[in-house]
Amino acid sequence: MSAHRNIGRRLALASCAAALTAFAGQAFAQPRAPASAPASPKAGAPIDLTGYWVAVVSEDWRHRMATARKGDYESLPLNANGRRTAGDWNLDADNAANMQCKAFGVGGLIRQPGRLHVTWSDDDTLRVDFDAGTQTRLLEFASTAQPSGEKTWQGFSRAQWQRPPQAGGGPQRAQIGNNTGPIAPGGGGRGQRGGPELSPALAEGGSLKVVTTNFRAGYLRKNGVPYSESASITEYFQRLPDAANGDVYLLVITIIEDPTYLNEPFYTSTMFKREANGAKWNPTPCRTAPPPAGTQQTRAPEPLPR
Amino acid sequence: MRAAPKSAPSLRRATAARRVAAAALASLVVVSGGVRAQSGSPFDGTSPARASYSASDKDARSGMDRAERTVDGVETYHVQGNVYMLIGAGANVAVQTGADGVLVVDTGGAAKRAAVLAAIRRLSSGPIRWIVNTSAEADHTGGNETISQAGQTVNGNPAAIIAHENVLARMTEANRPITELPLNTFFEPARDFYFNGEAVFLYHPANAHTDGDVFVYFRGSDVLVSGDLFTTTQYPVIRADQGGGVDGLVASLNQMLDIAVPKYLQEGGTYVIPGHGRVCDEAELIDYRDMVVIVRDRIRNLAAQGMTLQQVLATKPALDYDGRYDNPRGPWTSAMFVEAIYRDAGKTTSGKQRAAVK
Amino acid sequence: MRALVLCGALTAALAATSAHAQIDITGEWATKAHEDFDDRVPGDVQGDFTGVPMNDAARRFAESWDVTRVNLLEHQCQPYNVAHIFRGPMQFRIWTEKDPATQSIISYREYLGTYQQFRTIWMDNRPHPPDYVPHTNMGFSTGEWHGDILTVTTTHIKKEFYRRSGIPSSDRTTLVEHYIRHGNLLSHVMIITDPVYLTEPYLNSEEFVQMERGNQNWLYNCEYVMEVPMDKNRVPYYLPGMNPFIQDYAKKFGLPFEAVFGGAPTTYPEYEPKLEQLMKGR
Amino acid sequence: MRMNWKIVLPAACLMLMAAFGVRAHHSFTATYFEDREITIEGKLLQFMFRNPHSFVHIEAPGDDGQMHRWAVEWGGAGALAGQGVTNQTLRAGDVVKITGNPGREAGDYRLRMQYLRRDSDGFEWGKKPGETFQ
Repeated sequence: MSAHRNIGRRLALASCAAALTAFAGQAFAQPRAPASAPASPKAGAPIDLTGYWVAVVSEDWRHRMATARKGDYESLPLNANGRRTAGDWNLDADNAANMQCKAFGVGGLIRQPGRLHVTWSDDDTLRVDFDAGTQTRLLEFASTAQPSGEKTWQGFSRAQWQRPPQAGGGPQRAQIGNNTGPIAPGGGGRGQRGGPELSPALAEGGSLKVVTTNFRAGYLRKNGVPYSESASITEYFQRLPDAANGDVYLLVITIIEDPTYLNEPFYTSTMFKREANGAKWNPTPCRTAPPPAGTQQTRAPEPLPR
Repeated sequence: MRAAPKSAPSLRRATAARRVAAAALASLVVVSGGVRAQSGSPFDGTSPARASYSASDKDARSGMDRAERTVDGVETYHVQGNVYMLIGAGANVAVQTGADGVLVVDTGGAAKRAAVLAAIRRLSSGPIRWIVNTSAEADHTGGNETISQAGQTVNGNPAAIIAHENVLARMTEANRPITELPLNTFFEPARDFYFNGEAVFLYHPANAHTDGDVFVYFRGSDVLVSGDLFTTTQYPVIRADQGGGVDGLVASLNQMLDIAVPKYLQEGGTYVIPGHGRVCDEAELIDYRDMVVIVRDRIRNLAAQGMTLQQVLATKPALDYDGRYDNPRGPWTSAMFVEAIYRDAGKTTSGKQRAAVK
Repeated sequence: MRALVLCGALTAALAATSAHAQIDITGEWATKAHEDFDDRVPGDVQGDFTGVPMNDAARRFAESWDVTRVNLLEHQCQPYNVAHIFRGPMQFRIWTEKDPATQSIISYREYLGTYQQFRTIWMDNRPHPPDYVPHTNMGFSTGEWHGDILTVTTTHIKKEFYRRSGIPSSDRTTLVEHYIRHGNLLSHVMIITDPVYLTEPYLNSEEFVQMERGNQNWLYNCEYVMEVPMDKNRVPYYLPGMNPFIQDYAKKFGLPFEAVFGGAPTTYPEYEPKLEQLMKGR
Repeated sequence: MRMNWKIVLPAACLMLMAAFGVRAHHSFTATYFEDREITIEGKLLQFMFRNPHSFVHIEAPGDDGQMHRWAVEWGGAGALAGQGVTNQTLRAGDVVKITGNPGREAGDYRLRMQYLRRDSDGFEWGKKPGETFQ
């Protein structure tokens, strides 16, 4: 046993050393990589997502700001089962069954009008609070974090930073624009393979990829359009380059694949604008306003494939 | 006159569209073949004029960069074919150059006359033969004397100044010196002549901005010079005291629309040098026409209900265009435009509304 | 064992920092209209103004808008401008123009199948033209990379519409685009400022998927014809307050017209409870 | 990210049809009364097979009993071509019966094509699946 333990320790230390060496190599071999290697996802975050963000509902307004009528499936690539299930939506029944948060689960929450409050709960966990429905999502960077046995509205989210190649040793030549400085003479003037020096802007930023599992079935939209527990939900959080007027925007790209109810991947991208503080932070319980009376006839699916 | 019949423009458009569609394939092959991007390709959404705006800012036609094309604040810009626009001299100045010499449409304000002449000279050392005045406005005719005296007709006189006869009458009333006066006048609806290898048409729309307006069409270069019948900087100036009227103005815009033909999908083709502002094509001309018609009809409708001018102004009848064309500090404001149309409407409405105008 | 766990965590942390994203946006892309489909593809009844930060001038224009104006000879082939065209169903191709001496990118080029439009996005730091040059449907564009995001600024855009329901755009519009690629998905963000018709930036984002088989039927010839017999110079419009169709969208979907026509305030979460109050009893 | 190309590719192709068949500068729904239909019968004067939309002009009586030139708006050339319609499908002089949605603009003699039949050879459009683009 002790021999085994020794072997285990030796293996662990060796692999650790290897990992550290690889990490050091990556961090220092490239002149444009960050000067100091990120010690943790928090310290090495390529973009700052923390702060208060408000949703700007300029798209899908009638489905997001209002509650659309039952049967209004505009834009959704629903299959027959999805349409049938959405057609059975009954808001009163949901409320009676204490299922008010079904429209505030991970598959639909990002589309709710509301604000995000993003903070680091520890070095490996980015916390996203939503005032709409008073929901919290924990985005876990550490592979040691594992989902609990119980499925929740927000599920378990695995996070990973994605960095531009320049930040991690990508091409050092000028093929990607943003050229500054004089043309290198003879194609090798800077010890490169020709081309002007690259702009530091190429090493800016990055994005946060989040894959969520272990969630309860919920609604893509307030009016009972379903997603199932077996759906695959992938998100990319992008902080956009600051606007000329000082506005800072966050784009959240959401890809939901759910063969149970959808016949193709469902794509949305949701815009948020940064706010200076939480003055307008307004937590509200899970609640869906009643739709207008009647049922909406959605036009035939048209070009979207059946 | 040789103006095309009403149906011609749509026929020309159809032909142009077919030409464009046929050429599109070839264009695609070339452009997608990795050939270095050049603006001015038939379908790249840019005009030949825009093609001249390169990184070095060199004008493809004159070879001059922006600094070389600027004299005392007056900038030269190659529009198309033989025609250039001079910007910064008050009203826009159009210059046509070629083997026969130089033709100038409007001469800008007096303050910039020397700069205008210098800018023309940078474009051509040929004799300045003709000057056309699109109206009697001082910012269109202030350089008449300087440019005319610097030029020479074939018989040795200073360059001839052409205008509608009402322009001569107004400039005479204003005691402008004879060396500034357009002594080559005409009274008919249109006149044409051939200069620098292309037909040049002078059209006189009746009672528009004034009663002496002329717009010029260079048929070979395919450039219209509208004078103050069309600008991109303000509402049209309607001078009732000089015989102007909104219906005549609309008619003049429709006449220009009949002549203008887009190259492809309302882009390029015939270019228009406005009295003030940037170079345009038919798309902007029709938006401007639509605006004048819509605002005119709103005001007439309100006047017909017996509203006073103040009541009409209170409804902001041009609200949807004020953000674009109103210049609250003048010289021509939205309120002046509305009043001009209102009083124009008064001419044709009942005595009751005429009383309300007073 | 603790050492193994520690090592696993450290390795995971490194992995988390080492992923590289795509930056090559060239190729052929097709719209996925999973947002605002009815407005973006077939078009719905008149009067969808939702989500647009329109000002009073834009409202007046929309009140006067008669959709049959597009039948006029000079309007019927007017393309969408660059601040609008990405909203429609579209395939478009992106490719690069490179300097043979340095292999650096001089420009990105786009061919947009809808209305057969070409764009050049200059990457060589050239200035935008002076005001007096002609404006075009695609405008004048310059771009720069910020990491994996291509940011494009476009000026000199011809006036057109933000919506076919009659929300006008002006020739003073500035469009800032962000191109973001993840795998076979291209997200395209548009931030539109227009001092003439908008009270604040109008935000749009669209998704495109990479086409495996491209270059299908990408030509668009539009011929000017007298589509509907009418006076050639007639300008269809409605006098203020006389547009019989402006509330059709609000009526069809049971929405209060003042909310549909409300502009920027209706795009923020604070408006949700107000809207619920307005909708009570409808 | 996993992508189901079996679905995405047809989607792209169908979107392409939409681009040329549906997206015009105006919305059909906003231009015509989609909840109303009328039928006219008369001699075909002109068939404009084109973009953004094709048009068929028919000489047929109106409500007033007088003959009028009716403009019937059809699909764009790209969309119709995908349904087997060519610029030779209809010819001037053909007698056709057309059912369509009337325009919202009072005084316009215009329809949006829903169904067309030519008795001389029984040609029909608008009933079979795939022959409508919306």
